[in-house]
Amino acid sequence: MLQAPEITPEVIEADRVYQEMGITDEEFSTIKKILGRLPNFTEVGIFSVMWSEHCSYKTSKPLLKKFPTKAPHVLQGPGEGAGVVDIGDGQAVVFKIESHNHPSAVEPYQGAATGVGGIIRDVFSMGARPIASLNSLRFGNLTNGRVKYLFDEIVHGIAGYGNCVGVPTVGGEIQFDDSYQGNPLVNAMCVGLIDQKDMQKGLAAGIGNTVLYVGSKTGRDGIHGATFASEDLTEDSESKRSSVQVGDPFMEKLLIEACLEVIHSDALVGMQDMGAAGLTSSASEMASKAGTGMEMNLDLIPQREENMTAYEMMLSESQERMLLVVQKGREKEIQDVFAKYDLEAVAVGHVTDDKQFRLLHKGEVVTDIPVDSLAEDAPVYYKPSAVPSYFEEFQAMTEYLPTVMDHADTLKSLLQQPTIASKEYVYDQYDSMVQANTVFAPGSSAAVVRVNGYDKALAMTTDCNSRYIYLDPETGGKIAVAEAARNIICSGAKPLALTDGLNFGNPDKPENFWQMEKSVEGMSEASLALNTPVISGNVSLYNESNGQSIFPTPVVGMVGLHASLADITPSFFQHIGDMIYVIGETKPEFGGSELQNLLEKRYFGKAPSIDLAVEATRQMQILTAIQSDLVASAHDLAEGGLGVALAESLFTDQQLGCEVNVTEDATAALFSETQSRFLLSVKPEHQAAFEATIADAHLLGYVTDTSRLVVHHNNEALIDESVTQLQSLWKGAIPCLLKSKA
Amino acid sequence: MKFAVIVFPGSNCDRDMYHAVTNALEEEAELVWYQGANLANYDAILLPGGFSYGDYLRSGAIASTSDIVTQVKEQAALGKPILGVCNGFQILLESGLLPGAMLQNKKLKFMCHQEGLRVVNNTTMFTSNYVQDAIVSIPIAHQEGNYYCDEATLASLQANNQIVFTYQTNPNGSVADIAGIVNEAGNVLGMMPHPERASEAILGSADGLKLFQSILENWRKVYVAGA
Amino acid sequence: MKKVLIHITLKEGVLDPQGKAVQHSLETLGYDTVKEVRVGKYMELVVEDDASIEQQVETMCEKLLANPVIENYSYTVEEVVPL
Amino acid sequence: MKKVLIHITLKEGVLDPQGKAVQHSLETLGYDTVKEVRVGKYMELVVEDDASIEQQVETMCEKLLANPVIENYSYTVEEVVPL
Ligand SMILES: Nc1ncnc2c1ncn2[C@@H]1O[C@H](COP(=O)(O)OP(=O)(O)O)[C@@H](O)[C@H]1O
Ligand SMILES: [Mg+2]
Repeated sequence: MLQAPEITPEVIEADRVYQEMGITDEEFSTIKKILGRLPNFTEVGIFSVMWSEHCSYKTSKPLLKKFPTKAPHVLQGPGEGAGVVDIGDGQAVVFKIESHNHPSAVEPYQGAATGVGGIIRDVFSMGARPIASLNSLRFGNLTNGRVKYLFDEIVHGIAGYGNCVGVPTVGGEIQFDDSYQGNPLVNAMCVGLIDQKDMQKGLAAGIGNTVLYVGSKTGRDGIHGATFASEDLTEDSESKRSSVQVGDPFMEKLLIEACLEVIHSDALVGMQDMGAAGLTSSASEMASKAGTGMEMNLDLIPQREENMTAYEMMLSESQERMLLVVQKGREKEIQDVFAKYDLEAVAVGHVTDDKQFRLLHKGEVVTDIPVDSLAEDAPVYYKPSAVPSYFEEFQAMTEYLPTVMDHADTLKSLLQQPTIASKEYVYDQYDSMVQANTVFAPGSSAAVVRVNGYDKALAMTTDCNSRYIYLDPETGGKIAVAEAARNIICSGAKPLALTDGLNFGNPDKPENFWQMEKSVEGMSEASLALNTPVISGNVSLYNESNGQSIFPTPVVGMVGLHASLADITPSFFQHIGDMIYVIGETKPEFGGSELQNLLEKRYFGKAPSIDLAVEATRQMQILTAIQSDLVASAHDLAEGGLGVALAESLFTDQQLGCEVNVTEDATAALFSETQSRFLLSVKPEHQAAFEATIADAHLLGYVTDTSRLVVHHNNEALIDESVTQLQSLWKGAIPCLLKSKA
Repeated sequence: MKFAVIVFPGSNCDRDMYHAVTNALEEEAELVWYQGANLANYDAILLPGGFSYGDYLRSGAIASTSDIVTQVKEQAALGKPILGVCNGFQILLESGLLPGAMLQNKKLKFMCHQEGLRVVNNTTMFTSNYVQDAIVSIPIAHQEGNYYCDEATLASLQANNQIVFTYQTNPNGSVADIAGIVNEAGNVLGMMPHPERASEAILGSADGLKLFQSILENWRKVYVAGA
Repeated sequence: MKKVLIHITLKEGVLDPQGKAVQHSLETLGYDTVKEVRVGKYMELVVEDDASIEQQVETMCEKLLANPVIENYSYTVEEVVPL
Repeated sequence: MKKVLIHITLKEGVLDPQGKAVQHSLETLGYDTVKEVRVGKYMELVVEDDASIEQQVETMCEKLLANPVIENYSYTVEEVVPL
């Protein structure tokens, strides 16, 4: 590893040492111009992490500008630790999603654990109490031994960290596809609750104010994590293992409580977590945002290891650290709060007026950089984009129409596809109930967490069907946002806003960049149409292994608000005799479907189409029906179509069954993945009012007491299966795959 | 009635317990930081769940060495009701207030879900509001809830009627399906399931509320004139 | 400075779910010659020199490091070799 | 039969939150002479005799028992003394 501070500025230039840190020749000359001299080793390191894709978004910035980010209810859009949305009563919800893909590929337990820890810090550093976590995971094929190991350890890591800090893990999603074989995705989302008056910003304001360092000591872990996250995963990653960070959820728990206590003191000026690029990014960003400078004495930084260099301290990504700016002279008040939790808050520097980022170490100035240059002068790249040939091929294909001989067997197979199968094996390991506000734990369309003391609740979900996005990124991008909103609506809440986790391959490949561009456009359009602005997000590029890009995976994390607890609606059938409706027309659309995966073992053709105007109208109608108390249960139709949705609506311990009739093409009726459809159940006494509220409602049948799933086609029996048996296939699929020998 | 909810570094069900007492039971409670408290000021002591000291070394081990546990022992000796839930139960075991020890769940995984419990002893001050042998639904959330004790200890637990709750379907490998036990005097209850998470119907079950109501009623019988 | 090496093992007769699981995994990997696995803890303490060091370590183990209901402990004290 | 004793420890430089918490707790209990604590694992395996036992143990450690990304391991092989 590079850690030779004795390398002189001249040698750095002559031997192009900067290239090893990911700095290009042009970027190096820009740095020289900014400084008016050659940078030293530490300074090059600082520029390299701040200008990495992970911190500067140098290739994604032009795309992120397309996202709609404003609305009257958005109190804080992208730009801070997390976005903030008004939920009435002087309260707000704070949320963000963040990826930890590369660390998780190398050390899955710690990679996933520290991913959870990092996003929780983003939320409480805004002053919000973290009230829920979600995660969005992607893996290769579960029959592969390494994939099984990654799967088990990543889940274990999320549980290990989240359970210990006491933030309930209430939801998430997992999909399995070969493209993630060597490069799993781990996106963690955290949702926090705040009184608007307590909102914090990461500002180093007030010349002369003191900079306090709190939390774990700085070690050599994670050095160059940010640049590492911006490179392809290669065989070489194994040797970068020294960058593995280890999480300490106990320390994080103490930090949460202490920081949330400290925000009530007016001695606190600003607070930010040390995430990617550690001390460097938190310190420089706090100063840059406040229009000030900062000077720190690195001799004062709490250090876990001996003889750490300035370079190592500034690039370390040791976890569970926070940086605070407090009023000069009032440090003691703040330090006392931390002391109660056995935490030391160490004064390491002060705010200056010269807008320089200046670091002293062992009596020498080791860094002196215009602070704005780190954040603002980062290069922006407009990468070339090109339509991939596969896309043109897929668009030109005739409609893919699968042939299904036995619909009951097909339903059973679909229920056992790991992407569709029950994730109970996973979420049983998460404490989904701590804090005692969880109304709907994992297993529902959206998770629901009540706002204690008020007649309202928050719905939350993560969604992204990357198969559609692979087939057609623009349409797929729209679908990802629409699907998230559907889940929120089904739970009875109004969608508020979203956070996005953009996971893509190497953007230097024009086809990959095109995928990014198009999916962002699709997502933006849908966000506008559904009035769910983008309030925060994260970008993770270079997700490839052995030259193969992952499916484009822009994960959508969405939060909605239940206007009243009475609106909370389950996704399972509730009572015998209720009427079952499907809302929306069904077309034969199988491109990217689970049925296509099952039958063809690959994806091709066109993605299902979507009309955002229809989507928006339908969602509002359904919400109105729910708010008028006309709906007993609501489920969106997603992977596996109506067949899977019917089965899932019966998977409770209530022993209910259903009897429905489908017409026209049975395969399309049961397994097509046409968008903007919902499965609702309604008490018979509400039939008239319900049908008056919702256009496009097709009565399918009834909820029965037989504990059998019965489907007639044109009034002839097509499926007649025991719900218990279907449920056990669905529940057993993932444990069974894990037990199978590689 | 005034409850103390003890907060250790790393406790994370402290506020849940507080909420169950103040909102569901509608009695007085205080969150009591483990340092600098005087437990003589409270009528009952609740040791909440969570990960005191990160569950490092062994769950509950580090917390059990703190000074406040000495106070808990003194209050227990006076006959006050002491309830330890999950990590609180582990602390009671580690401190010797209750016999036995916790091992890792037999499947070595954390588990969180509703669990059916049988009330096998409704004669305690914690369970008198339940029907004997009633099946109640109360969630578990733990990785080290596999209760262990040697045969002699088990025999004496059974002989003294100290087993209070058992699992209907043993989820973790506990000896004799044990989910909760009391001390010989009957005023210290440790249980792995979380009654505070089952104190309101909106959370999926209100079966845990009866436990808090039992404590309150039994206290009133002794301390409130005319009750 | 001394280095104290402490071994903490489950008492005989106490079921060891972790050891069982490890043995099972080894079996799955083809190592069926492994007949039993017991998993314990191993700690290294760096302690200032003191005449009563052994006795101190013993009380640390009794009070905190081991749980006498289920665990045994043993320890050795070594010189710290300066680098 | 052989008995294999395996020690698994965190690599130097890798954070050991557990060791830190234990040290802090010992300090609180008055043992302030304990300067550092590192917590690792200790396993005892009973293995059928085999000429290649050492090599087998090595691959077991690499593949399953230790996590080579953050842990080191060492082992010794002993005769099982029949009771
Ligand atoms: N894909 C995205 N869409 C919208 N906002 C984004 C996106 N990626 C990053 N952002 C926003 O840019 C800001 C900086 O992001 P990031 O560097 O990931 O935050 P942090 O430094 O807290 O880890 C955040 O406010 C984040 O919400
Ligand atoms: Mg961050």
